[in-house]
Amino acid sequence: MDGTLAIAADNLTSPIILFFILGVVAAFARSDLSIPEAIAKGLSIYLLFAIGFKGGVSVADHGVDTRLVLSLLAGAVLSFTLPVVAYWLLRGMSRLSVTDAAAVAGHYGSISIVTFVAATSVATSAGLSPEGYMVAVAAVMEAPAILSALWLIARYGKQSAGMEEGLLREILLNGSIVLLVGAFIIGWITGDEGMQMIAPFIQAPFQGVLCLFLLDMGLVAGRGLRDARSVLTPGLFGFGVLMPLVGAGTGALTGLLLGLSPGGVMLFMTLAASASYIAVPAAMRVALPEANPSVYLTLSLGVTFPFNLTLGIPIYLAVSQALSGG
Amino acid sequence: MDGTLAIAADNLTSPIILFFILGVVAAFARSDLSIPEAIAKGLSIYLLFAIGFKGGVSVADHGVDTRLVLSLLAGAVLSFTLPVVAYWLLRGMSRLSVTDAAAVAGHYGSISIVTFVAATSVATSAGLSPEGYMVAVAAVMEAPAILSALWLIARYGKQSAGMEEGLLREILLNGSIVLLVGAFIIGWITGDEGMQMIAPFIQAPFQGVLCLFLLDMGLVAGRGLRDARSVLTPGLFGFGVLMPLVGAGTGALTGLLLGLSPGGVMLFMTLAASASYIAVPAAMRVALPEANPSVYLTLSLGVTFPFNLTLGIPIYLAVSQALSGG
Amino acid sequence: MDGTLAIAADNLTSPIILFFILGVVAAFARSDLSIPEAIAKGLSIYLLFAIGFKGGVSVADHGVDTRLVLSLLAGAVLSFTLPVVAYWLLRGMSRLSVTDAAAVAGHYGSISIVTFVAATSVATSAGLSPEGYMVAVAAVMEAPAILSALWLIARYGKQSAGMEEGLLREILLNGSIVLLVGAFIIGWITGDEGMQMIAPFIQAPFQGVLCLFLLDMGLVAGRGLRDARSVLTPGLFGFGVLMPLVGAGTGALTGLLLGLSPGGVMLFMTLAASASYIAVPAAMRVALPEANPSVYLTLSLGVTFPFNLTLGIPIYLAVSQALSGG
Amino acid sequence: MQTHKAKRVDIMIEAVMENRLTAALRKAGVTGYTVLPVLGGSGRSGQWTREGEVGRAGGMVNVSCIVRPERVDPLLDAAFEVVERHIGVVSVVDCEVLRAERF
Amino acid sequence: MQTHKAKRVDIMIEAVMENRLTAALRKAGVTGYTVLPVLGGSGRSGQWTREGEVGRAGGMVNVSCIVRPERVDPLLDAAFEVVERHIGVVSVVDCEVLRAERF
Amino acid sequence: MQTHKAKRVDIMIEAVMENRLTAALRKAGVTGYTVLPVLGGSGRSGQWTREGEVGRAGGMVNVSCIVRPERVDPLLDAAFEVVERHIGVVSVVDCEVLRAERF
Ligand SMILES: Nc1ncnc2c1ncn2[C@@H]1O[C@H](COP(=O)(O)O)[C@@H](O)[C@H]1O
Ligand SMILES: Nc1ncnc2c1ncn2[C@@H]1O[C@H](COP(=O)(O)O)[C@@H](O)[C@H]1O
Ligand SMILES: Nc1ncnc2c1ncn2[C@@H]1O[C@H](COP(=O)(O)O)[C@@H](O)[C@H]1O
Ligand code: NA
Ligand code: NA
Ligand code: NA
Repeated sequence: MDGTLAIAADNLTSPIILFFILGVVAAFARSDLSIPEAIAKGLSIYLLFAIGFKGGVSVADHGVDTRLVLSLLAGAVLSFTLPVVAYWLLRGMSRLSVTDAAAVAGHYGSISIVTFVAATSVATSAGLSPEGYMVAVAAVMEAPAILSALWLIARYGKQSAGMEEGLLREILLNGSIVLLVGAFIIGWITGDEGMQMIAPFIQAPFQGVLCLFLLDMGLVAGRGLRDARSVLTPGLFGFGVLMPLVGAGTGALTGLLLGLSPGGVMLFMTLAASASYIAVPAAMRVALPEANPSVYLTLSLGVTFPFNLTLGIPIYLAVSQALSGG
Repeated sequence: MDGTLAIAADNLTSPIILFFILGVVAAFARSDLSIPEAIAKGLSIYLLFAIGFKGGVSVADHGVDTRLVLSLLAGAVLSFTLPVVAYWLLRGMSRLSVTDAAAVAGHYGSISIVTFVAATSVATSAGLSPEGYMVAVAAVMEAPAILSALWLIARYGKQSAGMEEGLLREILLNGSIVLLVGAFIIGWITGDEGMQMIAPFIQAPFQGVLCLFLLDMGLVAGRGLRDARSVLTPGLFGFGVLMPLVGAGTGALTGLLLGLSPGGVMLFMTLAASASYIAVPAAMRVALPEANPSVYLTLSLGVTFPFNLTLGIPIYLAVSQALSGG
Repeated sequence: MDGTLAIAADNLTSPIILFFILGVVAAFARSDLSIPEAIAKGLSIYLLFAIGFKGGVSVADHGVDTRLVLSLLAGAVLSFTLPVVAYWLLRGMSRLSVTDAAAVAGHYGSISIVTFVAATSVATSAGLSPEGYMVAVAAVMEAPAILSALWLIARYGKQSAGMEEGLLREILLNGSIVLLVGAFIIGWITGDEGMQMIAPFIQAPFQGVLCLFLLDMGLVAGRGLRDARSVLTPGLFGFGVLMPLVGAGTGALTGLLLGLSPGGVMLFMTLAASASYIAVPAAMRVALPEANPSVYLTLSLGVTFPFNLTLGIPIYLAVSQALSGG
Repeated sequence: MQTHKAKRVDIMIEAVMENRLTAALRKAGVTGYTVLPVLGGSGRSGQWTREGEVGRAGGMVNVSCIVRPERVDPLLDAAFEVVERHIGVVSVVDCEVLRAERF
Repeated sequence: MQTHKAKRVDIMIEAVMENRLTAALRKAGVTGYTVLPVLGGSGRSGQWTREGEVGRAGGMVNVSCIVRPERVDPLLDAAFEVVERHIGVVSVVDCEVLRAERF
Repeated sequence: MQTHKAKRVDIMIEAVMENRLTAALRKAGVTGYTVLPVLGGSGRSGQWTREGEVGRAGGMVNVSCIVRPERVDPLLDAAFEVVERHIGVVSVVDCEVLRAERF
């Protein structure tokens, strides 16, 4: 437990977290500091490009096994089922309408790729070497949760949230999924040779770019929290902290059952614990326009994301190490 | 020939090509993956900055000789004359109007700087060391082809495509030419000392940036092909593949006559084989608004660029090595 | 003196200066070369991020002392008082109205962070190691000059330039100050450990990014000079060259009194000599809309910035070395 | 200079709905439209800005169509069907155009 | 399709004044507005463009508000107070809107 | 608040022609205009978007001029000469402006 505290303290004073906090503080202080939209998108493209490629190269190095395939399957199943858990928790802990609860629930089945990146970085610093294909698991977990949210509405809601023609394709061919999976496959095909070519671009500057990106996320999350504080009832706030722990628990079980390495278990926990703030919100605006975006964006980006970044990840590290007798 | 095939296969599985293909596939699948315009322009500025500077430093290292001057002259002559060849080929192979044929022809006298960069990278991997001033040849070849296209119209067309006041200056002081030539001159002046200062910026990350840029080009080319497939008659498609070979042949002869190294010959072939998709289209919109842009953009970016990238460059490498008894 | 000339010559042929000149030339030639706004802002964010962080790490390494605190104080005092000097010089040397003179004066109390970066780079090349906290001094000097300009108006002008509610917060929480100070503090907290994480991002590529940024500044400054040449009377031009020398003199005295190292003295001179072109113009548009922006932008960005970059910095280096018996 | 009566319809709509709207417009026989970027705004659902945003969920675009007066009604019907459940502001202005054959 | 009379007010103003303008609009009871980016322009104070600019001093934005006709006057008063000493162009156009309950 | 009758002319034109258009406008005595960015659109020559584009050939911009009613005709003549052979949409709207002395 002391170790966890030390890691948590270490994590809290890493430049990555501090730049996120700088962003939040600047937003609350109403500074006009901002990252242009095109640059923010450029940073995000860089991160997806880099982690997809690295994941693919690592699979090229270690080969494919049934565990990879099972992990992908398990990821999809988790992404489908976690929203149902989230939905019932929300209905118990808050007064959200069916529509809002389903929309929020969808976010928690899906994932946050930056949380995943931050966890990978902590795992590596702690000497773990997670399976490279966890990137592919992340990609697989992005979309199913959206279908799950729509199913929740169809089941419990009054209005129909019909799977509008075109939406499914839009979700599956979403830019971040395509880039992440595409870079993964290219990394896989080109392996170490490819890596040698582009390593100076995707490895050395990676942590610095991540700092800048987290500054931007802090600015956006801070702005959201500042403007939408009122939607954050204690019940909702509680959900935003409890649900990642529930997700992480499920993720830990799944990782152990799959026989993943401690690093892999930790990343599975992180994926299950994290909530989407890019793919799912966009899909919800299309399919569930009646759901209030400030509720789901504030919870996902304003509560769960910072929670995972600061406290969640050290906990998931400690638990995964304890579970594997580390 | 086996060597060529091996190089072609190697080339086809380089990350650079694979990211281009990813872009094309994403565009055809109507994914919403896209690179913001500002980022795409930023990547292009980086590439021009880096290759211009490197070329200049290499000239500082190896000194100036008459061959440099003759190469520049030869480049200008090729850029002037290739459009005439292209024009007659087009009139024979397709039913394009005089205007459209002249506009397309102009693109093939000019050059594609990314094709040049990709070829340089393949040449270097193959152990060749092309003359650094080939970058300056590339810059010289950008513009004359435009005048050639206007001359073709004046000669064979009905309407007048008068050299509107201001157009010539606009063409010659086009942003990419100015940046490429400016960085070249600065590289030349500052030499190795300058290079040491900025090498970590322009060398190590170069291939990675190129991958991202080619992803973008794949997205744009794929979008163009998707929307303008109908203009691509078999005759036009044939031209888009034949013309680069004709250009490369002329380039090979020129390079040999100039006494360039095998790497230099290969790059001369590539320049002659490649078609413009930035400077010339913009000039054509101003001077020949009646010409159909989907014809020239689809041919240049959708057919000739991918052809050169995938098959052309390995061929030019093999031929240049064979010609110099390599 | 020979040494200074050599340094000046060296400085004039550094890639940084040459890219600035390229930008100016391209703008005067009316080339369409341009850096997208988002990219220019991105480059500026990178530079602030990097120098703030490096400064903080250096303070973490060398510790805090009373000299740091006194330097910050001295910086604030200079920023408050230099505009008064500038105002009287301007009233003597030009026919600017009270409003225009006060607005221009405000710019010269504040600082140009890129001039500071360029000077740091020259100082380091010359073997000096300036105090890391000079970055914090730079941040402290950004804003007070604005208050000073408003005070000048209140004292000598007819119209009231009341300190409109909200303006003070806007000035102090200006994006560049927040990023610079934030990165400084984070660098301070995380120290060498943090630096190791992000050094490949903020150190190796730094000079290259600076070249690109100066290309952009050259383009913007050239455009401004081209369009607003007419406002530049000989008196104003003289002020734009004399005022930095006056500032530098005051800075040298201050630096010596504070007991700074030669590098620190040189940077203090540079800060005092440089004029703002981001924070102060924005504040002046809000608080003194009657002042003519082409006057202050042309002077600051078109005269003083290039003067400092080319001749000023070598002079400040020579003087600071001479003063410390170097 | 000879001008012709026309209508300019501006449809401000969430960026995620842009493709659906333009598809509906094309289906309704609208032959031309232009998409303008939007930086931010404020309405009943609060304030927003695109600064620093990575996702598409939070932004809007402005789709402008210039049409002959008799084509406004089918256009509005088509637009309304897409905008109905969504955030969106539709406005119509009388205008004059050159080169009427283009509309 | 049923439409309702309204006014569209466009206020072109320096980017540094945007927040002051929108605050004044909200204070004047304007419930909705949209901010459009501006690339450049020309006027009595010369030509400008945003290309390559790092600072905010040189740019403008366009704030568009659609309001019921009876709300135009308070809006213009509020806008004028902010624009008065500053660079800015204010124009008003008659328009028709769908979903009048939104304005 | 006192307003004055004016006309707002919007000229959508290819980005490569922007400088030629604004030069022609200045020559025709137009003292002010504003350039708005355009993201994409669709017309007889197909659909386009600026996303990922490096060159300038494919994009458009919107040049807006507010002028006194009597100045519309010379403006349209000047604009037409530039737009004639090119892609471009010109529309004119009646508007009211504050501060008429500016136009
Ligand atoms: N009256 C209005 N005038 C101009 N734009 C508006 C107006 N009302 C809403 N908008 C725009 O539409 C967006 C959504 O509006 P709302 O649905 O009311 O939140 C706002 O953020 C504005 O960008
Ligand atoms: N008549 C006009 N029509 C459209 N925009 C204008 C007009 N006059 C001024 N502007 C815009 O307002 C800015 C400032 O105008 P000015 O105060 O006249 O320099 C210009 O740069 C244009 O962007
Ligand atoms: N009726 C229209 N309304 C609005 N914009 C249009 C219209 N027609 C054309 N445009 C714009 O002008 C561009 C060129 O039109 P076109 O020459 O018809 O291909 C289109 O891509 C649109 O951006
Ligand atoms: Na999750
Ligand atoms: Na060619
Ligand atoms: Na100063």
